[in-house]
Amino acid sequence: METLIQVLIDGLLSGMVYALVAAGLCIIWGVMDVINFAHGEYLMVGMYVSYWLGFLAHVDPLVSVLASGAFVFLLGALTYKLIIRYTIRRPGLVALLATFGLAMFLKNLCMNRFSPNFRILSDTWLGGKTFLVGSLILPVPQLAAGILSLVTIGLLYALINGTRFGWAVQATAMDREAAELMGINTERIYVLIFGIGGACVGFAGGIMPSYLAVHPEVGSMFGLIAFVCVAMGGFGSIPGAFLAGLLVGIVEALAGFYIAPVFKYIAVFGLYLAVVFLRPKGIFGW
Amino acid sequence: MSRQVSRLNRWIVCLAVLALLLGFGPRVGSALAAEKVIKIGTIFPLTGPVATAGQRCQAAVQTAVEIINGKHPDIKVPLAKQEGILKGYKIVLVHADSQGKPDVGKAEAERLLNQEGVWALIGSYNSAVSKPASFVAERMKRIFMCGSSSSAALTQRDMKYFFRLAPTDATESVDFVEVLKWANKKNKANIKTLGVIYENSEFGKHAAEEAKKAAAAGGFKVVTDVPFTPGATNLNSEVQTLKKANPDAVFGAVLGADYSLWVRTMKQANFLPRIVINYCSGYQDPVIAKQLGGDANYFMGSSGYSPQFASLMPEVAAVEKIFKAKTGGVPFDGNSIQEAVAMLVLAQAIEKAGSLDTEKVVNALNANTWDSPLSLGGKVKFAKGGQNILAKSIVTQLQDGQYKRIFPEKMADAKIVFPMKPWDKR
Amino acid sequence: MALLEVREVTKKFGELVANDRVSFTVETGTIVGLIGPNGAGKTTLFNCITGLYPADGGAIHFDGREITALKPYEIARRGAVRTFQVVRPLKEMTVFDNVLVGAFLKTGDRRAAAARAEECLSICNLTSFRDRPAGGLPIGGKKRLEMARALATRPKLLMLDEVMAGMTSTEINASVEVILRLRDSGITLMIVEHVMEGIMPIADKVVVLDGGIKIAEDAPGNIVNDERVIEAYLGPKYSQRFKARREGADLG
Amino acid sequence: MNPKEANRVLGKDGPWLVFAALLFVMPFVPFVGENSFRMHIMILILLFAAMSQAWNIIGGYCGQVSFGHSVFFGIGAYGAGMAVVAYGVPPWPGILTGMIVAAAVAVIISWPCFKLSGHYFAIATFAIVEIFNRGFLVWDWVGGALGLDYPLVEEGLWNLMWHDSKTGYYYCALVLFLITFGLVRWLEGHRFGYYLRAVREGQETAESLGVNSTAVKLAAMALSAALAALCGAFFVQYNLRVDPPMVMSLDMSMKFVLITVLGGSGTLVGPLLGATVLIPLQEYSRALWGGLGGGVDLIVFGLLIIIIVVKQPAGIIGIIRDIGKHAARRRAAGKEEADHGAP
Repeated sequence: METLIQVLIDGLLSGMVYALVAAGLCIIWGVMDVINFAHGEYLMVGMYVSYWLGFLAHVDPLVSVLASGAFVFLLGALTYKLIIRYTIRRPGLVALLATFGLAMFLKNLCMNRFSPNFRILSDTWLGGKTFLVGSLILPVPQLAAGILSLVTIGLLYALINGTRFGWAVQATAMDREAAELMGINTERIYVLIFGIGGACVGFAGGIMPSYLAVHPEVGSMFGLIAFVCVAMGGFGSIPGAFLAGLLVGIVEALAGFYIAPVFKYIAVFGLYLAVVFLRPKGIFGW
Repeated sequence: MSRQVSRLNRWIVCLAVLALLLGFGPRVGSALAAEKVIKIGTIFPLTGPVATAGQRCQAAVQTAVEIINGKHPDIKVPLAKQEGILKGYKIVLVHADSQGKPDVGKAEAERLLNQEGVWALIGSYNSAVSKPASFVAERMKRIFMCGSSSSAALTQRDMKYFFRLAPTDATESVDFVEVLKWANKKNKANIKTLGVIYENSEFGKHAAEEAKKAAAAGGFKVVTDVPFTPGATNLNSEVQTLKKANPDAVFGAVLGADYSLWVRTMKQANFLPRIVINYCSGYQDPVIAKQLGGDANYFMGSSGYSPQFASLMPEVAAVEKIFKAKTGGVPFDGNSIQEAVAMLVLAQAIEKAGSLDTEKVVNALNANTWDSPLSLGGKVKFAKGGQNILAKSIVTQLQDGQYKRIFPEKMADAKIVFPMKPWDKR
Repeated sequence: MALLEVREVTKKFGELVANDRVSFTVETGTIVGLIGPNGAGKTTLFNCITGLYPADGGAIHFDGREITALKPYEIARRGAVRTFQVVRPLKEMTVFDNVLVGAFLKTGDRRAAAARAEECLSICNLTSFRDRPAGGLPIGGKKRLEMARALATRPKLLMLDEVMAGMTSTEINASVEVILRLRDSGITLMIVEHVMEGIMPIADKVVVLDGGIKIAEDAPGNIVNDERVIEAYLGPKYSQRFKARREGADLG
Repeated sequence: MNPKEANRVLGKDGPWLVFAALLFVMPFVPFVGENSFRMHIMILILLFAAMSQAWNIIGGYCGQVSFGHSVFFGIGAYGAGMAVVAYGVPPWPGILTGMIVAAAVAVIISWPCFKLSGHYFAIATFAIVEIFNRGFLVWDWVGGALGLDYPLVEEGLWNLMWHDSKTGYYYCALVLFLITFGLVRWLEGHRFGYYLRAVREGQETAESLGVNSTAVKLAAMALSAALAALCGAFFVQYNLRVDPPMVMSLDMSMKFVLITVLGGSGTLVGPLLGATVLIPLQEYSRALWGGLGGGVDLIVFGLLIIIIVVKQPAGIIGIIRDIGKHAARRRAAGKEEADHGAP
C-alpha cells in the first residue's frame, strides 16, 4: 500500500512537469493549429540557460527560472517571426517539418557550442533534498517543479480565460479573419502566443537542472510526451493538457512499477491510443 | 518571382557564412598525399546520445597519433621518442561520425576504406556499430582496431583482422562476481542476492546477460532484472522496482546522463544496496563523478584506467597532458584510453612488421606481446578472434571523489567501504 | 412505381427537430422540386436520404430496396447521387479528373470512364475548363462541375442541392435546359432549389417543407395557389406575380 | 504538392520521359567505374526513393500523413533478418512474410486511426512507432536490444547478399525502385489512383460519388506498408544487421516524409527528386563535416530543411517550376524586346 502511494506520488510529480511542458505546446496548438516539433529542444535550451547561470554566476535554478522563461519566450517569438509566419496558412505538415528542421538545428547547435557533455548543477538550494511524510518520500526539487507547474498553468489559464488579451487570443483561435476585422492585431497575438508557449516550457527547463542532467538530447523524450499529453487532453484545452500530463505521469509510474520498467513508455503511448480511439478529439475535445 | 529566387539565394549564402562562422570549412586532405603518410580512419559516435564518450575516444586516438608522429623524449611510451614510424611515415587520421547508428557506422567504414583510402580503422565505441563496421573491414581484409566496445560477442566471430583491447563484459562480470565472493569472505558480507539494472541497448543487454551467467556460476541469485529506456525522463519506477526486490548487490550498466539520474533517484528514494558495481559506464566518467559530488561515493566499478592509477601507470601522466588539452581538461577514462592504446599498438605492429602489408602486420599483431604503458598491467597480447587476453581492469570504489583501487587486492590502494554508507550519513 | 420513397423520416439535432415525419415519393422519370424557406430542413433531408446523416426515424426506399442505414457511398453505388449546396470541388485535381472520379463508379476501364467524363463535361458546358484545376473555377463553373461529376456516375436519381443559386439568368436558363435534357434521357431528378424561376416551370411535382414539416406536395401550378405555401414561403408578392404572369399567358 | 503543377513543369508526359530516360541510363551506372562510395549513395537514393514512394501512396496521393511507416519498414527488415539469422534460410520467405505481416498490421492499426483527424492522427502514428520500437527492444524472440547480426553466407541473389562489390545491391535497389515507381505510375492512371486523390481532396465528396473512402484508405495503407516492408528487407540485407532503433524510429519515419514532401508529395517524381537531393546532401555533408564532431552536417541539414519547407512548400519540384517559369518569362521578355526593336 505504502509502495503504491509512493509510486503514485512519483508519478504525480513527474506528471506535473509533463503538464507544464505540454501546456506550452497546447496553447500554441490551440491558437495556431501548429505542432511545434522543436518543443523538446526549447526545454533543452531552457535547461542550458539555467545551467549556465548556475554554473557561471551561481544563480540558483529557482531564480534562473525567470531568465529561462524569458529566453525561451524570445526564442519562441523568433521562431514565429522567422519560420512559422510563413507556414501558418499552409497544411499542418509544413509547420511540423519546418520545426523538425529547427529541432535538429537547435540540438546540434547546442552540441556544437556546449559539447555533448552531461551537465549537472551540484550545489543548488533544493538539490537532493527530500521531505518526509511518514515513510513517504517527497523529493523537494520535483515538488518545487510541481508547484511551479501548478502556478504557471493556473496563470496561463487565467490569462486566456480572464483577460482582454485572453479574449483576443480566443477570438483569433476561432477565426483569424473575423478577429482581424474586429481590430485585433492577430500577428501580434501569434508572436506573443508562440513566446508564451516557449516561456512555459522555459520555466520547466529552468527548474529542471536541479535534478536532471542537461545535455543536447535531453528534450527529445519530453517533447514526445508533450505531444501525447496535448493530443490526449484535446485540441488546445489547457485543463485537458494538465489532466493528461498527470495521467501520463501516473500511468507511466504504475506501469513502470507493476508491469516492468521497460513498459512504462509503451503504456503511455498505449494510453494515448486508447483515449483517442474512444474520444477522437481527446478528453476535453469537441 | 525573381525576387523569390534571389531570396532563396540569400538564404543559401547565409547558410554558407554560418558554416564558415562555425569554423568548419571543407578540409583539404589531399595536400598531404605527396608525403609519406599512413591514413587511419576513426569511427566514433560524435553526435547523438553517446556523443560525449565518442568525442573523448576520438581525442584519445588523436593524442596517440600526436605522440607517434612527433618527437617526445619526455614521454615513456613506445614510438614517442622517434618521429613517425617506418622511417619517416606519419600517421594521418580521417575521422568519421557514426551517430551511434549501425547503418551509418557501416557506411562510414566503407567510405573511409574505399573513398578516403585509409589503411586501417579504429572504432567504434558502440558494440552495435563495431559489429557491422568491423565486418566491412574483415571483408576487405583491413585491420579494425577496437578500443572500448565491450560486447563479448565481437571477439567470438573468429575474425582475422579484428583486434579488441578492452576487457569484455564477460570477463568483467566474472570479476564482479569474484568481488562479491571476496567481500563475503573478507567482510563477512553475506551477499546472496543480486539485482541488475541496465539500459536496454546492445551494450546494456549484453552486459546483463553476462552478469546473470556469471552470477549463476558464482552461486548468487538474481532477484531482479531491470532494463530501462536510455534517455528516460525519470527513473522512478526503475528504482522502485530495485527497492522492492531489495537485492544485496546491484550490477549496473548505466551510461552517461542516465547514471547521474539513477544515483540521484536512488538517493531520493532513500534506497541503497549494500554494494553497487558498474560496468564501464557513467560511473567511470570523472566529470559525472565530480558533478554528483558526495552522492557518487562508495559506488564501485571496473576500470582500465582512472587518474588515481597514476602510481601503477606513471607513464600516463605525460600522455594525459596532451589529451587534456584536447578535451578541455577532462582526463582519460577507461574507455578513451583503450582507443589510444589501440592506435599505439597498431603503430608498434606496423613498425615491427616493417611494412604496410596488412598480412604482415596482422601476423605481427598476433605473434607478439606488446609493451603498453597505457594499459593496466603494461602488456597487450591478442588471442585468436582478436581479444586482448592481457586486458585487465581494476575494480575501484569512489571514496571522497577519488577512484580508489579495491580489487584485486594486490593492486589495491584502499580498503573497501562496505556496506555503502547510507545517504543520510555522508 | 416510385423510384424514391421517403416515409416518415425524422431527424433531430438535440432539441431541434430538423425533419419531422416527412414523407413523399419521387416517381421514375420525373423532376421533383424540394422547396421551403431558409432553415426548413431541405438540406438536412437531403443529407438523410444520401446517408450523410443517419435518420432518427422513418424509412427510405430507393429502387425497391431500403437504404435507410446505408453509408453514402453505398447509396451512391445504387444510383442515387447528389451534389452539394456548398460546392466541394476536388481542388487540386483538374476539372476533367474530378468528373473522371465520378465516371469510375460504373466502369473500371480508364478509356470508357474518360469517354463518359468528356460527355458529361460537354453536357455541362465545361469542356473549355477541362484541364484547369477545379479549385480555380468561377463559382458558376464549380456548380456545373458538381453536376457533371454526379452525372458521370450514370445515376438513376440525380439529387441537385441548389445548383442554380448564385447563377446569372443566362446561366440558369442553360442549366434548366440541361436538366430537361437529362430528364429526357431517363434520369429522375430531385432538386432542392431557391431560384423559383428555375424550378417552377420544369418540376413535375413540388414538395414544400417548412420548419421541418412537409406542408404540401403537389404539381407546381397547385403549389402556387396553396394558401399555406404562400403564407409560409412564397409570400403574397411572388404568388401574385406568378398568378398575374400565368393569367397573362392565358389571356395571350 | 500539386500534381497538376508537376505536370506543367515537365509537360504532360514529362514524368514518363524522365522515367524512361532513367530506365535507360540506370542499368549502366555500375559500368561507369566501380566507386564504392558513389555506389553506396546511388543505392541509398534508389532505396529511399522507393521507400518514400511507398509512403507517397498513402501520405501524398491519399493525404493521410503517417509518421508510422518506419514500423512497416522495420517489420520487413525483421522478416528478412529472422529468416536469415534465426532460421538460417535465404531471406525470401522472410521478405514475403514481412510484407504480409506489415500489410496486416497496417490494416489493423490504421482502421481505428483513420477515425482521427489531422494532428491526432499524426501523433497516433508517432505513438505507434514508439510502441513498436520499445516492444521489439524487449521481445527476445527477435533478438531484443541485441538485434540480429547476419552470418556470412555465400553471396548471390539466392541469399540476397554480396560481399565485395555493391553491383548486386545496386541492381536490387534498382528493381525495388522500378517496382514502386512502376506501380505508382500504373496507379496514377487507374481507378484506384483517382480514388486515392479524391479521398485526399474531399472524403465526403468522394463518398457521394460512390467511393468507399475507408476501404480505399485501408487498401492504400496495406499496399504502402507492404512496399515499405520490401524496402526494409532490402535495407537489412544491405546493412547485415538490424536492431529496433536502426529501423523503427521516428527519425526514420521523418526521413520518408521529408524526402517525399521536399521532393513534392503526391507526384510521381517527387520522391525521386527528394531522395536525389537529400541523400547525397546527408552523405556528403557527413563525409565533409561529420568527422569534426561538431554536428555541423546536422546543423546545416536542419537549416536546409527549414529553408526549403518555408520558402518552397511545393518542394523541389516547385523550385524547378519556379526556375522554369522564370526562364520562360525572360524568354518572353526578350522576344517582346526583339519585336519592339524590329520597326
